[in-house]
Amino acid sequence: MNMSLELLLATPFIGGLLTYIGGKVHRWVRNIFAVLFSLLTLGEMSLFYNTTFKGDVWGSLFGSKLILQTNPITWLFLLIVTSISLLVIVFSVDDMKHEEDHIVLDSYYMQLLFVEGAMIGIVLAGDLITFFMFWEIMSWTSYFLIVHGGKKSMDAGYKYIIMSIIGAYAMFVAIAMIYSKAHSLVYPDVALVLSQSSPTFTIWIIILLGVGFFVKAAVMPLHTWLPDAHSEAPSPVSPLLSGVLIKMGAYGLFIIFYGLMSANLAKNIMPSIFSTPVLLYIVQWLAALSIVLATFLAIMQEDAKRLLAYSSISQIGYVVLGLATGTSLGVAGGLFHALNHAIFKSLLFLAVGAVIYRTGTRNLSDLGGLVKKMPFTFVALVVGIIALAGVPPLNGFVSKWMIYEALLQKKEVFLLIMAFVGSTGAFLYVYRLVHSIFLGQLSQKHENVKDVPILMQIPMWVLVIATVIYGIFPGLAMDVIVKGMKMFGFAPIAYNLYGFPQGSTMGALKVINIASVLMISFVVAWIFFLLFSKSRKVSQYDNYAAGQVVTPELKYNYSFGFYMSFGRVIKPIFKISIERIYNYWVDAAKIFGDYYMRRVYTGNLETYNSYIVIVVTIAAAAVLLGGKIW
Amino acid sequence: MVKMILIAIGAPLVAFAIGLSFMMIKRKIVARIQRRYGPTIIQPIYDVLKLLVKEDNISHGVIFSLGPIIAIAGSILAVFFIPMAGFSMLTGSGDLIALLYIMAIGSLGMALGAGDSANPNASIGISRALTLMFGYDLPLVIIVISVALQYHTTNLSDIVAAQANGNWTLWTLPLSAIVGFVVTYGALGEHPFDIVTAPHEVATGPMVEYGGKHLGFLMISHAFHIYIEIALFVDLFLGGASNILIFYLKMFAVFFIMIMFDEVLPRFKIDDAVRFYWKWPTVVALISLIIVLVK
Amino acid sequence: MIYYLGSFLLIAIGLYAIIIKKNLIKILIGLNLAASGVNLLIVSIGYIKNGTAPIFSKIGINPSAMVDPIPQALTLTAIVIDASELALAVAFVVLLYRHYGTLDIKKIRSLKW
Amino acid sequence: MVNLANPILLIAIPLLFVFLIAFSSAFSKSIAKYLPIFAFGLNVVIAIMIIPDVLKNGLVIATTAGFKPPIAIDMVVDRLSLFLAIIASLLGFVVSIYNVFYIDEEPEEKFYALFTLLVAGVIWMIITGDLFNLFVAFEVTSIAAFGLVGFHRDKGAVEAGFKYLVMGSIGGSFLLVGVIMLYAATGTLNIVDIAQKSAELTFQQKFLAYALIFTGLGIEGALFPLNAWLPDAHPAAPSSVSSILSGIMTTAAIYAIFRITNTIFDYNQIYFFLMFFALLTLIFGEVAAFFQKDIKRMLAYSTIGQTGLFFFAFTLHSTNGLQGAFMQIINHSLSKSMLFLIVGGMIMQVGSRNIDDFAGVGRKMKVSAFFLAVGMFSLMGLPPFFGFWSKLKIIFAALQQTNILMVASVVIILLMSVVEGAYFFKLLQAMFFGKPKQDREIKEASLGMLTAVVVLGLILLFVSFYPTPIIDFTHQAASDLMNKNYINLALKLGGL
Repeated sequence: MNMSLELLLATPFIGGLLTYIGGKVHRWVRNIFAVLFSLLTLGEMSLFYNTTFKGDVWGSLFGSKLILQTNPITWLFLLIVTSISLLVIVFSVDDMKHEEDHIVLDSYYMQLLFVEGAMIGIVLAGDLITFFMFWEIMSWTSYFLIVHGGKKSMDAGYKYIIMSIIGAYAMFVAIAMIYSKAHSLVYPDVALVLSQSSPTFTIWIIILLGVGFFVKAAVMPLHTWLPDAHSEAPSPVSPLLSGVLIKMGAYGLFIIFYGLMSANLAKNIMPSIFSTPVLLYIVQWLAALSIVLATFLAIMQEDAKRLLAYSSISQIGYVVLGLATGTSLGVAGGLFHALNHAIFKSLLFLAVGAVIYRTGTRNLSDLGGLVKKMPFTFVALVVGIIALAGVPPLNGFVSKWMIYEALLQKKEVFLLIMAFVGSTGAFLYVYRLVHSIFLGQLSQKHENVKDVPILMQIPMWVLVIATVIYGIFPGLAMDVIVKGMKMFGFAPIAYNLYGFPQGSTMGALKVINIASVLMISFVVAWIFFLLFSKSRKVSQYDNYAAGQVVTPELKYNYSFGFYMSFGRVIKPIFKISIERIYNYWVDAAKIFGDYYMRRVYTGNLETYNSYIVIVVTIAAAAVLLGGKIW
Repeated sequence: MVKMILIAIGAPLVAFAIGLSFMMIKRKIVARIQRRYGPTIIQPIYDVLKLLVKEDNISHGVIFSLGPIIAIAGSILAVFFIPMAGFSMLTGSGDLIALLYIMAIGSLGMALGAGDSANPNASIGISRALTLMFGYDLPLVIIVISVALQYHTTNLSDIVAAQANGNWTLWTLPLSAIVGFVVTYGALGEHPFDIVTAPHEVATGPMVEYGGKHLGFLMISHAFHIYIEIALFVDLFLGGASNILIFYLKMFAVFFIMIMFDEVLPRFKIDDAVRFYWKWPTVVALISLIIVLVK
Repeated sequence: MIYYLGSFLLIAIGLYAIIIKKNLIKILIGLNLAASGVNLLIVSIGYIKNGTAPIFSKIGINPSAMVDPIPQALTLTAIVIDASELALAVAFVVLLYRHYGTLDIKKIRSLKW
Repeated sequence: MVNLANPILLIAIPLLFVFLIAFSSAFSKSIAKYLPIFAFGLNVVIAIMIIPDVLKNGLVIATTAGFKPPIAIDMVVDRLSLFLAIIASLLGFVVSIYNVFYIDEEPEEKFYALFTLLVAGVIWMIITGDLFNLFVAFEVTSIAAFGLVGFHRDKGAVEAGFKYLVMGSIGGSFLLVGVIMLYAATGTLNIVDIAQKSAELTFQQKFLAYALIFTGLGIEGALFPLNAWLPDAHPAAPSSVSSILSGIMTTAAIYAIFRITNTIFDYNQIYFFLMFFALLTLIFGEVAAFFQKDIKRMLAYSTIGQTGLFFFAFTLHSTNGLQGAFMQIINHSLSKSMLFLIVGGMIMQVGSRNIDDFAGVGRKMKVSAFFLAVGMFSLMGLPPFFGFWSKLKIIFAALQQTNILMVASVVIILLMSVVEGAYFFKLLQAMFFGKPKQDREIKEASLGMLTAVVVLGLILLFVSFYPTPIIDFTHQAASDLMNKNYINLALKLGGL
């Protein structure tokens, strides 16, 4: 197996260019190229499945080697990146058909592949320059994807790119600080330097790098770009953003916490709370706050994609929470949840995208009753929400369970409570999603809606199957994760294909039993149900309405402000808006800048001339005073 | 093997029987509290049977019909995870944390079915049910964590075993037990938390469109539900039981006290219910949790 | 010494005119005054009292008594530059007057900020 | 056999062509259009021919009129100045092509003469080894620039031209006084010679002159607060001229400050003082650019910001810092000139300089817009474009000592980069995804103009994806400068 990592990295970029050129020939050439190259990338990636470690030097810059490397953890993220990208591209073929301007569409596919390539680059990076370079490439290419979504997406994209740049530059400072000490940015060298430098330095590095990753991972309070960007982006892009892109932040956190700075080091340089280094403990709290607050916000949304976007903030909170525990189980849970979230959140966004494709709206209160018209999409969405809510036996449950157990082992009970609350809150918003779109009254204008074309269904099928498989056989993912974590010095976790055996401090989990018993009881109940007389199917207007007759014109459905009464309970929380605080400061800075600029460049020649004279005078005076001024 | 199969078939039946018996007793007791004679004690059985064999029943679609089925399937699944008088079939396949989620399967299935009925009353009812669930979940989680920490395990069988010899959690963690008791009200939708199905407001809420065998199934599912919630309470706080009779008696004691309070309380508005749960039970549960932590 | 003083005075007056005066023409005069001051300064640097021109026009001139030739060359160049600059400036003033109808620099502020 | 690889030819040829252009109108109207292309084409060839010599010896000195330095005026080409000269010639060449299709206003031959003079002056400023010569080059450049800024002769152009003229003249006077003071103190005008002889001067003697020279060059080099002319002049000038002004002229002035400071006034404290200016320039440039409504004015302010950035890198006074500065200069020269050229083409189509009117232009002028995006990304320092490498280098160099001052500077730089990103992305966004406002038919710029843009763009892309030679070259140039190789070699080769 002599696949080179450079080739893997180059494939999507070359593919992107070829796709763009192919678009000049015919749109099908373009579509086939796009699918083919993402498939090729996936294939190349899969060759590294058994690779425990592989590193290639692909260049050098300023005396630091540029390295590409892979190990099982990167493989896990590569899997997320390449597979979701492929599915998104397949989904795009039909979903983006409405765009007439085919240049825009050509560049759209090119950017999709570029984003994929950039993310592969981030994951494969074996040094911080490579990492940072692809990080930035990812930021701007994904920006272009976001703004494909129309008028409102421009503001969202703008906010996204500005916050990304800020985050990236925070990382930049940290990287430069490391470079000044190490003169090399290869991970092992960096780790060595961090282990030898002063605690203050190390903590600063972690904070600065962390800010960059937090922005991308949308951990509160740096999340404000996400709800807009993810909801305004075109439907096929949202899964890529929500499922994959924010995982890069999680991957970055994993790298700094456990790649660049081993857990021991963290413990040595700072006090610990609940046997967690204080910095990680703060990270955990931020993640937990993200979980709870984003859940509350998601419950109150009226827009399907916005709801999912907030849910992403909340779910990424679990990932970060798990990663920051520092125990084998917690980190494994976090990594596994990253994979699971990628799967089910992509599934949900694709399902909602399918609904938007057919109905043209994503406003929850405009939809309803589509289960009869789009049964397949309904199944996909239901599987997605079950996984998201963390209900067994689907995949979201297993990873959340691992995180809970890890927190319980460490006795971090308050975090555990918050994580739980977020999860229960998820029941509320996922039910809202499925109820408002698929259940309830079918409105007249959606009478002729059909299920989506086959090309859009295939990605959803794949994800549905993946959701079930990873749910019932968590061992499949744990193989990779545990193997990878061993390289980062974690104790192995006892696991088997179906779950986790009983440990000394943790409970057991065997998802296959849960699943099979559930299936059996379901079948039994169903047979029992069929024993009795057959039901008579009635129209949706044959309904109890306190004696009134329900007619098609009447909107006889409760879907707006679904959780209004709950909204009253959590109203005090919404009085504080982080975004408003940011906007306030940005506005203040703008006014300040404007005010002073106007006073400098007055347009008056005399003023300008006097500047010159003043500078000369000051400089001359400084010299005549013997340079004492400085 | 044969024993396993027997338990597998028997456990749900026993659970159903216990739940149904409570439903029967409840009506009688309530009637007596209200100085009524009340229906005959086997009235609920009549009700269920009548509904099940009813020839004319309507359906709003597949999902509508699936709702009650999933509700029962989920309930049966949960029954296997709760140690019942020494039998615990699946506690090795999922612990307390998993159980909390497993218990939700039935309710969510039911919610799906009810939502398909396109009746606003049903939707409002579900909205309230989920909100209420969110409300009582917070204190519930806290007390579950307290208990798990107390016994250093999340395995329910181990928790029961640790309470052998009368060393009940009720005595060691009285505050948690009280909160658990209050939470059980919400979980069962009893007074004062019955706004979900309030007949005069939302015409029995999620059940509004259900009739015939569907409604019969829902009543069966409710019987399971009563069993699950109270059995969980008994296992967590009253040390479970080694034989089915003692188990039943403990459950009955809990249920009887519940009904006693039940009928004298007014009904909470839904947001008040959530506020209530997030206020006192949560605070008390937290105090209890901190006690465990410090200990 | 007096030359230095004089040249610096000229430069100062020029700068004063440039900064304080509102009239375009006066500003140009100020510019030119300053330029003249600079030229004077250059020449005075190379000046030697009772020196001769740096040309071997007849035999017997003491090279050390010659004034430094380089500053003079520089001055010539500088004067040429000043002249061309002034010409351009005057052209601009004419155009400005056409566009704005005024020579007051305070009023010529369409470009600012 | 005349050795064509002579630095003097770099100036002589364009100056010759200036006269040719001025006289050409007597024969044919249109010939003037094409002469600058030949001039700078030849220049590029000659500059490239000098490369081997410079690489071999590190320095090439050419003297005039058969005298030997320090008496004679000499042209000194080392790695740094050669590479700036190449950029200047190249830009001159490319922009000349652009001009042919861009300038349609009379008097054309005067425009071409002035344009050629401008670029010649810039090259002169870069390769001269003599302070007074520097002043002359400075004035030649300035006068050409004054004329070109006012070329349109409309209200704004005249005003901008006049203001620029007044400020430039003051700057010239200060520069001259400074030069003369040095001459008075040392009796020589050759930079290297001054560096030798000024060792025994007192601090005041030396640095009073420096203060004046710095102010004079700082006006041209757009250092805050001496740069008030720039945001007026760049938008008012024809875009091709803005491209030269922005791309290489300010850079040349900054280069002169580099050279003089590094050769003659190489004191640590002075760099600290300069850093202050650099950061102020950066802040004011970028912040002001953010508020602009006029696209060219925005780019002009952005030039100020970029100048601040590479001037900052220069004041770091380390090999890495200098290397970063040089890389940033390449980046800025190529990108910013390209941007001005593209914007010039777009303004022709849109008929306005207001940013709001540019909405949706990117969809009509695809090639232009693509290279516009490339240029902007490079300026912002987004990978994989060249600006990323240079910004990386600058920040790495700045944080070589992690003291609080440096960290604060870096924070300022990066914050300003965010501001830069903010306005560039605002423009790009409107351009690519905005809804076009007017019904005006917008076509792609003419092929000739595009050629110029594409040439620059491809060069930029090439160095972006294959930066190694540039990195090596600039590293060598930077270490030459730091090791005082300039002085040593000039002494050895020039026979001083």
